[in-house]
Amino acid sequence: MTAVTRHRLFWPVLVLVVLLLGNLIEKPDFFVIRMQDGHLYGSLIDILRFGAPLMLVALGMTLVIATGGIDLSVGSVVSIAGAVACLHISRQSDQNAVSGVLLAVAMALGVALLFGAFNGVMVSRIGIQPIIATLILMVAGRGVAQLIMDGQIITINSAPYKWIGAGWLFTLPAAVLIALTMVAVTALVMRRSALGLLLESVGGNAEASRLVGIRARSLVLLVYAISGLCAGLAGLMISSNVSSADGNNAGLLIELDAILAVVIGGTALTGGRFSIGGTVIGALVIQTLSTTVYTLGVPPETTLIFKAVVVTVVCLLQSPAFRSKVFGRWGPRRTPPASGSPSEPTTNAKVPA
Amino acid sequence: GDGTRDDDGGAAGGDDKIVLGFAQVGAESGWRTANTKSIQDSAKAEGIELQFTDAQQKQENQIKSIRGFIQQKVDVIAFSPVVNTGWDPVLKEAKAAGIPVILTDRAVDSQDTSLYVTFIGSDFIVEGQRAADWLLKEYEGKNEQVNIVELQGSPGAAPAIDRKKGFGDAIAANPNFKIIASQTGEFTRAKGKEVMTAFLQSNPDIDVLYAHNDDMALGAIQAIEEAGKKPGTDIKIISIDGVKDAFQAMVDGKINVVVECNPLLGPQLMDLVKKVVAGETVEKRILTEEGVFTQDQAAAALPNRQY
Amino acid sequence: MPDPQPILQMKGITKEFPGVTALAGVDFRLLPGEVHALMGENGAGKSTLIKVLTGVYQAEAGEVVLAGERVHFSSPLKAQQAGVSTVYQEVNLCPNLSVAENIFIGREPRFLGLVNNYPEMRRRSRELLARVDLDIDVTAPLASYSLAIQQLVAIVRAVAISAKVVILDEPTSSLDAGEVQQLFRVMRRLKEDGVALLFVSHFLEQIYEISDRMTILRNGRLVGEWRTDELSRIELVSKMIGTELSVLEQLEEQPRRDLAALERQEPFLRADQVGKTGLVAPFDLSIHRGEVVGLAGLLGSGRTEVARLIFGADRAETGTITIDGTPLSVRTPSTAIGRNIAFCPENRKTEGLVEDLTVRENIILAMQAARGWLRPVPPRRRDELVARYIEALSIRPANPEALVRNLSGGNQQKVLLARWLITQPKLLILDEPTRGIDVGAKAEIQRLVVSLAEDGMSVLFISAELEEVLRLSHKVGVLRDRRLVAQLANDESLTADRIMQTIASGEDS
Amino acid sequence: MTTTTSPTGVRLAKVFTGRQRYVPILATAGVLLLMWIGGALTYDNFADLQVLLNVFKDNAFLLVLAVGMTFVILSGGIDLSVGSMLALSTMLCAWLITEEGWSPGTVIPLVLVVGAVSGSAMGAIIHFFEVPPFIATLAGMFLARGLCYVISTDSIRISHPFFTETANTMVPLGDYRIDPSVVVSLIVVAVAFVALHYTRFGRNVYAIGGNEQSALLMGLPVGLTKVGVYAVSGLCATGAGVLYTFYTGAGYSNTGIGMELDAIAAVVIGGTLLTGGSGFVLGTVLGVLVFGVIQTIIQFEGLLSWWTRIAVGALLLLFIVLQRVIGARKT
Ligand SMILES: Nc1ncnc2c1ncn2[C@@H]1O[C@H](COP(=O)(O)OP(=O)(O)OP(=O)(O)O)[C@@H](O)[C@H]1O
Ligand SMILES: Nc1ncnc2c1ncn2[C@@H]1O[C@H](COP(=O)(O)OP(=O)(O)OP(=O)(O)O)[C@@H](O)[C@H]1O
Ligand SMILES: [Mg+2]
Ligand SMILES: [Mg+2]
Repeated sequence: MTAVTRHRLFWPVLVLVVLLLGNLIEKPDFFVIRMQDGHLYGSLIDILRFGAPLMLVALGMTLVIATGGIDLSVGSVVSIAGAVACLHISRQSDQNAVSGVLLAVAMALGVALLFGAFNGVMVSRIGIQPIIATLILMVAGRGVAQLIMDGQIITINSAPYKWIGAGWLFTLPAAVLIALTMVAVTALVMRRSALGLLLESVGGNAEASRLVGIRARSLVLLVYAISGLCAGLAGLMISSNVSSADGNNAGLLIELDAILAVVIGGTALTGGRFSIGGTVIGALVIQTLSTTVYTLGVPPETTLIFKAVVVTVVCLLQSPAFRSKVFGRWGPRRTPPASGSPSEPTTNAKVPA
Repeated sequence: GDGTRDDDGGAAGGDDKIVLGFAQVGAESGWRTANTKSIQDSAKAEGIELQFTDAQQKQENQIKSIRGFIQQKVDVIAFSPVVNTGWDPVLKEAKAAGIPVILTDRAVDSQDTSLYVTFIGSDFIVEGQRAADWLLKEYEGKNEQVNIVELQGSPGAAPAIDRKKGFGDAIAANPNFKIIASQTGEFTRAKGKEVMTAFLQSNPDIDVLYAHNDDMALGAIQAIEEAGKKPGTDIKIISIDGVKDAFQAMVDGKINVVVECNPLLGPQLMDLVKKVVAGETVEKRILTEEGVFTQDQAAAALPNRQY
Repeated sequence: MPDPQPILQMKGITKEFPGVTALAGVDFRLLPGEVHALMGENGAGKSTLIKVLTGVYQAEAGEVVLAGERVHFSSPLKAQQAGVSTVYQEVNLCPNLSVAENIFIGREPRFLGLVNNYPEMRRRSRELLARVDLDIDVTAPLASYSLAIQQLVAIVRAVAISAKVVILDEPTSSLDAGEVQQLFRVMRRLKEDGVALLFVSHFLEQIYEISDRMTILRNGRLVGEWRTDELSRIELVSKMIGTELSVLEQLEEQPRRDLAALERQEPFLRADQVGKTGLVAPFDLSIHRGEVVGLAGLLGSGRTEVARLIFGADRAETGTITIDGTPLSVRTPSTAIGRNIAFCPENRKTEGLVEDLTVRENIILAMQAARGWLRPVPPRRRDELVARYIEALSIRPANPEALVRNLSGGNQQKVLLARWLITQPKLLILDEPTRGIDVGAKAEIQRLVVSLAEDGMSVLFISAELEEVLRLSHKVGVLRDRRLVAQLANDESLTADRIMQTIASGEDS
Repeated sequence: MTTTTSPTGVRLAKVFTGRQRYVPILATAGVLLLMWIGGALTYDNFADLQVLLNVFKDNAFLLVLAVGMTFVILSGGIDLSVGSMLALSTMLCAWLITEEGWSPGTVIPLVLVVGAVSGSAMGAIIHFFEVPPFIATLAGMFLARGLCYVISTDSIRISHPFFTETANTMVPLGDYRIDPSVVVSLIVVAVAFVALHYTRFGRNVYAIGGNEQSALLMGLPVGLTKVGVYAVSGLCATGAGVLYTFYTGAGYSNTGIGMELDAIAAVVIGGTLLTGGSGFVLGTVLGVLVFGVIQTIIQFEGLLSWWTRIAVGALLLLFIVLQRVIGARKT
């Protein structure tokens, strides 16, 4: 039993389960998944489907955070990617042509990658604090998206493009499959190659990493580029899901949700250790939270309070200090493992720059 | 951005060209962009020099802009308030500087109506009422329960508050009409679709969808289709604004009725500006010309839609 | 003569960490006006005992009696207020604050609640530092000074408080002989004032010089308490280690090796006029295959800088470095590593370890970085290597999954060594590798250096302990005032005294 | 023993380290000046002192917000709740005064207390339960905004004479006039400066930001200081809210969305390191001015919609890169 509760993902998973069960009380057939037109259909599937873009963005964010950075520009990249793709498709005579759609997707992802790389250069080469470096694109990026579309919402009518966000494959939503594939590939690359270890090292102690010969700059660049790419893919999904691109609203505030997902998943914002599985759980918790709001009919005015309470509860439960201080009375007093060793300074010596 | 960088000192000066300072809310929607375009185009057409600023949906930016206009001594200031309160101090400054102010699109809530010369724009409450009127007419004589779901705009936004109120008050008298779920779709297609999907999962029996704007309705339509129902038939859809896509959806039979909210008030505004500069008295409240469009009118109106 | 009433007494202290019992029912007492040495191998529980005493950790069982009263400190602040002043094992000061502020923070002179007298603080800091013979700019941020200076500042901070009990956890590990004498002078003065001192060190000479009594811990258990003059070194070591091993004998004389034979070959590495303004004046240095070059000098003399410039940790402004006859063009750590150079930095906490990673990950890191992320070390090979070096260096706990953060100081140092040894470098730069390492392990490391050199590895060896440098090196470079003033062959004529003279005069006499 | 250091070494170190601390702030000031000169050469009226005064006036609340944020960031934390706290403050003021008929004399202190208390609550959660600041204050951000909506989604006008009159009061300054809010914000800066540099609390903030564990082991009151830092931030946020209420004479629940990012950016641009322990409150003033000047340039340029955003981003980029280039020269 203790082995289970000790697992770093135990608490987020628990909260996810509790949230889902909460829905069940309000709506007894919440867990029912039925077949409809050859697609699986049900609330759980919806959570996965609408959570897919967040999962992707949070995936990229996890890697960035692992290196001790943060990427605020993901929301803007989401909107730009959608804008680029939809603009290209809308200009085609046959919007259903697969080649045109593929080109549009490639262009959008290329642009997203470029924007990510720009962030990476700002952080790793010019040495600007990540929050500010990415704030620039966060502000300007949405302007660029609107510029691309001349401030209008572009509506397209392209079946192949629509597949990305609203299509189905093997009875499952394509978006979910794409997101899970990305997650699986990334997780595999991180753990099978040494990339994960090197990122954790850079995030854990940048100077020590330099002295063991890790070329942190290119790693950091890579990570921001991946984050851009993930955000771009999420942007395609979001715009494809509604067959239109909205420069102003697509991906608005998704950066906060993504960061939240990463932290709920147990990755510390200070960098170092990261958990991709945790991030997936975190993204699902957040999406389930929205769904719960709809299911329970929480009025829009109190939605945020509801959200605040849930977030606080998750994070408190996750905190060993909280558990030992509040529940400690009932068990033998033990030193919390994660809070351990206050003697060891967690940060490196920081010299005023 | 031209117009501001002129070299003849105080932009307005003795120059005979009228200078209009316009502080726009932002570029948050296609509707708003159409509004901006209309104002720019008609200013150019009328030979009025337009100084335009974009507040990015922030009241403080808009106040800064207005203060800047006062500083630059423009002839007339016009703006679409982000929110209806909080303008007294800066409008007093404008009044003290002798610059007339025209409100567009949204009203301000001030005891001192002398702070602005006129307000031109739609009445969001009336829009909500019109939406309800259509619904009441549609179900006239039938005595069955009508389950309505509502997609609200962003919390705190004036159109969301007023459209909800106008609609809600108008159907309140008839107990057959019941709003079974109401949630914010934040005025966007993506959220509209997401919320509608959840509504469809938890409410098997939806008769009517009332969306505070077209974008949410357009998103919701896709959710309804994915759930295997027919929008416009299985679920009747009422929407507000009247963007081109919504008219297209009406033509396709997916939206039943659109209450127009007209962003193209540029020509009317320029007219007013000229009158105000000329010293003519204008009415305190000018409504924009707006209609209610149903499916049978949609096909005819579609080619003329400009936004 | 009966012992006086102890000022501090700890009874039955038990402290558990997940998976480790760091202390099991340990008793300890400290008498007023004595210097009490706390002895034990790496990981014996010395630092943990100190942390339990001062409220950093809360013990599972046991009690603390201070001046006749039962006390329980919930934080170091409380301990400090009760008159227990501590220098913890790692330098625990704020790198961003100035030296003066580090000494005074928390007890700045105040007027009307405002901290106003900065000049006074600076003046008093300078006075206090002068007591340990340190004359530095007290307004500069602490981070701009070497670890040794930081250590001295920490000591000054601790002794500046008028305390009943002063605890010094390995304060001398980064100090050279001179500083140690300064510190001892300060300690003796405190002792005369009736202050009780608790002192931890792995240097037996220091223990015998300064301490009155000692308590020995082994594996978190109390071995016993002795008067220092009643316990011989051999007995002490065997009590610490738990067997009758004669480690001390192994520590004795290593055979001097033939320098001439080595130097007949081309040097493995040659530095020509390498230097950087403000760090070290341009120097020439050559290191041959199988040669151990020691660097000697006072604290701040520039030994670390020489090492860093060679490794590329700092970018040199002048000069060239040639390895195996080909010059190194770009000098960054990764290019140096690419040419089989390895560098164990002196400050393991900030420059060496990634504390959130496990022992295994820390050990494999350098090898992995050299291979690039696309070619991970195969798990089998990795586990085998890690296990081999945990065993070879006797890292405790011998669990590759343990977080490095939770290792004792000495074991952390061993992890750092293991990291570089598995890369099988041709030149190994060791900056204070034996800092904080117990006698047994120190002998192990010294033996390791000798055998590595015999196998053809070159070693650049920096240590504050002159004896150690002398024992291991073929050649000793002497630094003074950031200048390499002499390179002395380590033959019969070279003695610690001669090196000291060279340091003092700046030339070989 | 011989002395360990050479006199030249000492002198070198002095020049090196002494000035280095001020490099970021000097770089910021320099680039700001450049920008201002650029604006003055490009646009007429730009050089008018009133324009500069307006920058102060229009950003008084942001300045107060950013001062609170400076404390938090110096301690190594972050506070995302300030934008929402500002909105909550305006809503509480407007609601209590207009709808409940309370007097401003009770409402304003009450609102400030609310700010300090909720700040402390977040600080306590952060310190005692070791919840990351980002998350704890994000929850605070949601909660405060949610409370605004619960009070009213509609905006509430304040017609109390105290508010309308204070809003119209001007402090004469030669030929020009400045707002009382500017005076208040500058007083806040001065108090913050003294608190940071001349009180133990302030010094402890720097120490914790430098290394929290060390600060703990040095026997500094880490918990108290951390809670205090968030209390200060909460207090400043509601204080800024009160200023905002004077600025607009109303309360509105959507006020200040995203303002926390402006505040953080202003602090960081002002040379404070996000990792904590290094920075100055005067740098924050410069950071806020940078924001104000960028806004002013945009205003004078009269850009169309999305170009505004692009220009803000571009100017920010220009500024940061210049600041970095100038600042990096020393290191
Ligand atoms: N925070 C912690 N979490 C888990 N284990 C710990 C922690 N701190 C110390 N330990 C373990 O407790 C034991 C005692 O460590 P301690 O630091 O007291 O040793 P030490 O005697 O000071 O050694 P050294 O001479 O190397 O400094 C070690 O096995 C160490 O790994
Ligand atoms: N007198 C001094 N004044 C200012 N800074 C000094 C002085 N002496 C040393 N330092 C600082 O200390 C740092 C360390 O010096 P260095 O590492 O060269 O000494 P070292 O010979 O390696 O000494 P050790 O390793 O014994 O501490 C240098 O980076 C320098 O900034
Ligand atoms: Mg120890
Ligand atoms: Mg050194």
